[in-house]
Amino acid sequence: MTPNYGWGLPVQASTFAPNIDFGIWVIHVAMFAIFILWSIFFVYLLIRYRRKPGVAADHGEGHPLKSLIPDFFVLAFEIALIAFYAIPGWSRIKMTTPPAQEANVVEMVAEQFAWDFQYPGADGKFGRRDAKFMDSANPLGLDPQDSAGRDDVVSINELHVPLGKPTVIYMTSKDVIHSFFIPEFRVKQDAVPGMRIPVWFEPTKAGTYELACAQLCGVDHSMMRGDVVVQTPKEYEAWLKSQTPQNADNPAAKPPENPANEF
Amino acid sequence: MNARNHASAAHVPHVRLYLAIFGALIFLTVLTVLVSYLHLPKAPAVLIALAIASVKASLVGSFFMHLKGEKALILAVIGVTLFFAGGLLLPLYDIAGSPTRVSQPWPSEQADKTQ
Amino acid sequence: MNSNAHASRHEASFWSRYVFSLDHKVIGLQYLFTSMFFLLSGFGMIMLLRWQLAFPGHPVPLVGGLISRLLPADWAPGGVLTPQFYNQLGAMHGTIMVFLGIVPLGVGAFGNYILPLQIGAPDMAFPRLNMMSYWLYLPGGLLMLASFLLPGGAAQSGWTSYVPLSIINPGQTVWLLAMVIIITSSLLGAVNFITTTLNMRAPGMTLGRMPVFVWSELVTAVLLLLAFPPLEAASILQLMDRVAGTSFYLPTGLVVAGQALKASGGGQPILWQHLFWFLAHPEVYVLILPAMGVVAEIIANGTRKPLFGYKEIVGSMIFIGGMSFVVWAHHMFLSGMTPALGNFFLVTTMIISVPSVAVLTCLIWSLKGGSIRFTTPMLFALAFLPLFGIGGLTGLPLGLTVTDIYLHDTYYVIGHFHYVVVTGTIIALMGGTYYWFPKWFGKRLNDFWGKVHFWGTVACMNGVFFPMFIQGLAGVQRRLYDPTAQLHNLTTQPMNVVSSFSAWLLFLFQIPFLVNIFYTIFKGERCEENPWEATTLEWACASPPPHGNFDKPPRVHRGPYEYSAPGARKDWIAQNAPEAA
Amino acid sequence: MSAQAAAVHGGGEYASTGIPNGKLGVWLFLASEIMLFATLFTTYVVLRISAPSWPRGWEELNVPLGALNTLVLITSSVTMVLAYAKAQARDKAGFYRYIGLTLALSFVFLIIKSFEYKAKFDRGHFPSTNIFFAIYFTLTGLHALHVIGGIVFNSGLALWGRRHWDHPLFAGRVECAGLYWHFVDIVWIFLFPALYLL
Repeated sequence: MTPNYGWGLPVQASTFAPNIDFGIWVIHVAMFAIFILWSIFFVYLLIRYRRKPGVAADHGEGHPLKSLIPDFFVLAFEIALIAFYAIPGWSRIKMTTPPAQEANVVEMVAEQFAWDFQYPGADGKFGRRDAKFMDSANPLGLDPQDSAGRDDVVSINELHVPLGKPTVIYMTSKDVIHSFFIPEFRVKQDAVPGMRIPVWFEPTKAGTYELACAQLCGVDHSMMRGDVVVQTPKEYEAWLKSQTPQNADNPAAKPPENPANEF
Repeated sequence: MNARNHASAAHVPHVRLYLAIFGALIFLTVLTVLVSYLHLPKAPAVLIALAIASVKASLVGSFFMHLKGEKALILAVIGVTLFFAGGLLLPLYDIAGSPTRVSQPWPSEQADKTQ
Repeated sequence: MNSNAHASRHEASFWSRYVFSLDHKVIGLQYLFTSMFFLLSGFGMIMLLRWQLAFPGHPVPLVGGLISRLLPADWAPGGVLTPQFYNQLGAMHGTIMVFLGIVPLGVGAFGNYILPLQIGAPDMAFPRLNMMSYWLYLPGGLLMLASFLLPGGAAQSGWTSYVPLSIINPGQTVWLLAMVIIITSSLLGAVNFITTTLNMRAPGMTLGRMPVFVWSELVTAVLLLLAFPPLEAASILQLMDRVAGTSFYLPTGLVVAGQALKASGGGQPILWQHLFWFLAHPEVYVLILPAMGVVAEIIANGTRKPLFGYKEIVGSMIFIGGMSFVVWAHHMFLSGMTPALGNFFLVTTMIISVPSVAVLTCLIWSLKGGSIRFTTPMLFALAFLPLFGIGGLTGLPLGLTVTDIYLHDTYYVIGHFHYVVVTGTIIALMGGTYYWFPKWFGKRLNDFWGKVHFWGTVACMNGVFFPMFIQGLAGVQRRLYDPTAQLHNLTTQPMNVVSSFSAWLLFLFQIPFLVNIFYTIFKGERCEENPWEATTLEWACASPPPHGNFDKPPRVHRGPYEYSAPGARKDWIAQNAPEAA
Repeated sequence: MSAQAAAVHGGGEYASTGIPNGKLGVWLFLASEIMLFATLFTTYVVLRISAPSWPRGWEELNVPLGALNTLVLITSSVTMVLAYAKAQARDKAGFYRYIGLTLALSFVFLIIKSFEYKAKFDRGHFPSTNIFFAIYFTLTGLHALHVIGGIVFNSGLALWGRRHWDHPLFAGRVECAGLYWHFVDIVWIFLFPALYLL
């Protein structure tokens, strides 16, 4: 059992994890408070107004609006939550994506029961992908002729991410809807076929975290997991270099005889 | 309403009204088809076609379905339904024009296809 | 009187009296027993599924051998559930419980039987339509159950059947056909309910004097009427995708299991989610509104006191009905929908949470100044208040966009909606069964076994669903065949064992309830016609009422809950009791 | 049933809205039909806007045939309302003339529709060809099903009317049949320009 997961929320390992946890914590405190207060009042009413011989119930002409005051407090709490927490948080996390220059951009294709990642490699450009090149050796369908793609690194079920800068992943899916979910980063976003949806996070702690699928995607939905390895920039560069396919080290020098790239 | 002679007296103007509406509907149908032969660009074509169709629909509704002078409850039922049918258009905003999401499966294709 | 002549013609044959009956009471009972059967079958499925969750990969004890022989070889070899059978159980559990269990119970059984009586009507406005809606519901339900026998098995992409998974997976075509039939049945029922409530109220029964249960059924019928057709259209489109090769929901360039899917492409998967949730959110209010109506009736009777804030409760129900059409996309915050729409649906979701809280507040305030009798139905109604409170409160973090990022599609969601539906609607409808049993069969259910059933059910329900919140906070996703396959689920795996044992215990606690029902029907001794001394009209006629209900339409003189009127001889005055001299 | 008959006539002793049950029931059913077709139109609009390219209506479909069909349906709407007028005026011969015309025109509509479908099938255009034809066949197919439903309801009513001409509810039922038929006509009034002319 890795130390990341206790009984409550998992360890916080991304920049907006504390922000989300704060919201969950505040709401749960409010929920317990509301529930406890109402329960005490509820039990008091049951005991105080239980059936006593000879005591009739009163016809009760109370004016209801006065007694809805607790509801207005709950409403005020909700409005405050929306205005000061939800809308700013949502716009920061989901509605804005860090610009590509200062972020580590990765392409991801989810498929039935695996996550395929494509890193731009040294030239910083992604190789073209097309459905007709897809086969078991080339799950992403990288186009062998495209020079930009020759140095691209491909990793299956393993996402390497450098520390210190946000990572933006453009997600799509080959077949059905999957959901990109990393509990420790508090990140979740559906990868929908036919759409290219960005999701971003900025890790704060090096280590290995779990990537899971949160949307029913078929028979092996629960087996579809991966590892997110957060490394220092140096280690990340070293890993990238070790993964770069051999024929790409001098792309201009000689055109490859057999286009199939092995990795 | 059911006595025979009384009915025929009240009956004739109805028929004339219905035939007048019939003429208007034919005219509007011919009109909308002619407009389509102009091969207008999409935006004006949609507006005109929608306007003509709405006029035809309101003619059929108010005279043939006797909605003119109908009880308030029936009009309320229709109003509430159209309001909620309008709610169905919300997905339109989502799917048709959303900035953060590009509906191209592959990055490279995105370049050549103007979205 | 003409209704007697009508009644005698009716006694003619067994078929027209019991099977193809036009009497809303017989149809109500048909709905009652059929929906009870479906609820038990859906519950039985979850008994199997919970074993796989608690002890993944181990063969199911007791029934394991039976299953592996009964079912096709590849579903449960040696009693161990396979993923596709697990997905079938999960998808069918959701579908059966929502569309075949609770809606027919709350609307079909209780609504059909009690509503005409409570407004003093002789029968439904369209008896033949009423019969037709039952006889569409039964085949639709049996078709849904029969889909297990298909070669590919039943539907296995969740009760929400998200595309493109539901178009690739087997078993969905029959699910869609059964859904279209069930939806048509509910539509006919809704037309019947609204027309009866508006056009056939007893003289003097103005809208302001209708019991809260009638209001809840009216709002539910409007929701059924207007929200179901979009799902019918969406199901027809999905049926075309599966059968006719169209691709409304299939985008271009799908590659499934290595081969490019031959579909013309151009579809939108998110479109299905919008259309499905456009129905499914009003649907969940269809699940809870009748329960609120039943609880309001029982509390008014049990506290011997008019309801607190009748106008507020009814107003809140109407407001919930109206708002429920514009909140659906809080299920889709993370589904690839434009994040900007997330803010809109966040605000509408928070607005709709207010009337639900208002109804609960008014029901709790109704206890103040009452003389509370802790009868069995009253126990269920009282338990509904805090438990539905938990269900409502846990909706807050899910409705809020930011916290939903983490909690979406986890066990927290499953805990939330089960607290609303199971410890909310089912507990309320169980209380309604105890409350109206004397009206249906003229005999009261055994009180001791009622209390045993109550305490056992409430305890076990909490045992099953509270651990789900703990799992949800740890990030355990829903619909996992084998939770232990992922590291972040291991810490809270014992919670699955707790839930599973509570679920099996809950199943055992339903046995006294069922025995109590069938024993009392056949062997129970008759009780007086108005055992709870209730004021509403359904108690103003015989139990069980004859065909045509009232000899002549009862004349209503006062509001539905005239209890403990100052200066009155008895502590209750029936709605149709003549004006005091 | 007689107790309901009293209720049907808007009240009797019952506190009701004054609208006969049948009419209120049909309008509620039409409300659900409005939601059904509104969903189909929304699907059409959403798919068309988000599609990279979409053929203009006249490039693929036969506009004159569609226009003819529209005129046929409008005429059947007129004959239906005249049939209702005749039913109210207790003129049995007149009623059967117009209800017969309405049924005939409905068949003409279906025949023209089948020609259109056959022409498309011959040219190899099926619902699975592309998203445009998927929408075309689904929307017009569902509308045709509703036309068939109307034919069944109207002919059943006509047969029932032969023996129950004096039944108090007969005129009300003709009105309800008329309301449904006019609704089917209104759906086509929107469907024709949406598919053929845009």
